[in-house]
Amino acid sequence: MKLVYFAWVRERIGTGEEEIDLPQQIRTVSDLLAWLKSRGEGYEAALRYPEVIRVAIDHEHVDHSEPVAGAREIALFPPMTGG
Amino acid sequence: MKLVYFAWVRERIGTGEEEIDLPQQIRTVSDLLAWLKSRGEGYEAALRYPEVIRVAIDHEHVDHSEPVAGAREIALFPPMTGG
Amino acid sequence: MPVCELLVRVQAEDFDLAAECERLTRGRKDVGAVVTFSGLCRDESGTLEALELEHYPGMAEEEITRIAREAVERWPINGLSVIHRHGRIAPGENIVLVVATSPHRQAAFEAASFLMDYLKSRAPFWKKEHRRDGQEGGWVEAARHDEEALQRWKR
Amino acid sequence: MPVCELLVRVQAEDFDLAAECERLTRGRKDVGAVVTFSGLCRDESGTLEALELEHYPGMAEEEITRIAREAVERWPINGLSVIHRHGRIAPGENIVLVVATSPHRQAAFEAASFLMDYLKSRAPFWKKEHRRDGQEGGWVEAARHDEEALQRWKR
Repeated sequence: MKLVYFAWVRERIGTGEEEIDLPQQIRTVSDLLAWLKSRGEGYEAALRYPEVIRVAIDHEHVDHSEPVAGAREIALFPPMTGG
Repeated sequence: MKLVYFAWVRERIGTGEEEIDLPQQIRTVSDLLAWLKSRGEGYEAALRYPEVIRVAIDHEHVDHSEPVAGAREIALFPPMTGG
Repeated sequence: MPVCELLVRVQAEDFDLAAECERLTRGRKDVGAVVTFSGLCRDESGTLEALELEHYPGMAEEEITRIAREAVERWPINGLSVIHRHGRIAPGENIVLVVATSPHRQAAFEAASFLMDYLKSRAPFWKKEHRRDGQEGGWVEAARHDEEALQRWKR
Repeated sequence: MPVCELLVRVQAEDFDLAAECERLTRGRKDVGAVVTFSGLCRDESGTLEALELEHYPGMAEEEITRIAREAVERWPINGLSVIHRHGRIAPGENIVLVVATSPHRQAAFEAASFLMDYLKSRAPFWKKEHRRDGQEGGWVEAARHDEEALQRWKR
């Protein structure tokens, strides 16, 4: 599965995108955030407060309760500041 | 005193402006409208429904209860359709 | 609040939207939002040759200035320009322009919207229709909803 | 309702306000109101070298298109154009443009205002500050009032 990161999430994790094989027990966005956080210092710094992280699956905003099964691309980013 | 007229008020009265000496008993805009209406066919046609006539004294919108004493220029016109 | 640029013009000539925006933003770093409103002459039925806009010279400028000053008092705006045309205006042509600039978008939107609502019902302009078939066109009647639109700005 | 012209662009280059208005009005007689919003990079403190706008390619265009389509459903508009820049943008430069055209002024104002409120909080863009003194600038934080601004559009 492709993960993409933006803004300070990208900076703290240290990469803009990566391919990851998710463990089977990860069902929702919340599960994914908790699991990623344990993958190292950068992830820990980026995802310390998972509740502020916004998530899009295949280019659409989703809640943290959204299942991740079938997703091609999951994006993690801070609250947006467009306009 | 100078009276000025616009739009269909002007068309019906048949002139855009005139100088008029007001009779002393005319105190308010309402008095003025009632008196003018009696001055001939054009005035009667223009002021048949005095309640729809808008009035400005010296370039400021006023109510029909406004006194006319001291006015330099009184304007009568239909509801505005600017913008 | 810093001084607000205020421009009011009543003219027969057309206006230049880009030039008026440029006037209020050039060389400044405190403008975050520019809202413009352009009002155009419509003719969906295809019967209109032109609108003739009559105005009350002197009062038109003064009344628009009064409305603009009220907007400047009510919203934190950097600049406000209002240009209202008079005379003969064909379908598709410009009638009126409002440009409001502010650090913040909401103030710019509200000031421009307020200006337009008041211009519609308070600025001394009247529109007469000239028809393409040569028949006598009438004076455009004031719309009740334009008068009602003012209610939301009452304080 | 007639077909609504819809244009969404995400680009590094600047845009031309007058050209975008012209695109939505040229040759038409059914547009009575053109509302534009231009968002500019501000720097009231004099400390900002530039903003760096990061975006999510693909999703940015799709999300703006979703918001624009919702506006087209909710208001009787003739046309809607949204252009959002990315990359490095200096104080005084343009960031975003919305143009909404309609027969009626209120629809054009509301559609443009709705678009901006949603762009602020839903379009995947992020702003980083580059400071003039060379110190590390931070990511601009989302404002609570921008999130709250969405409440008034909830149905």
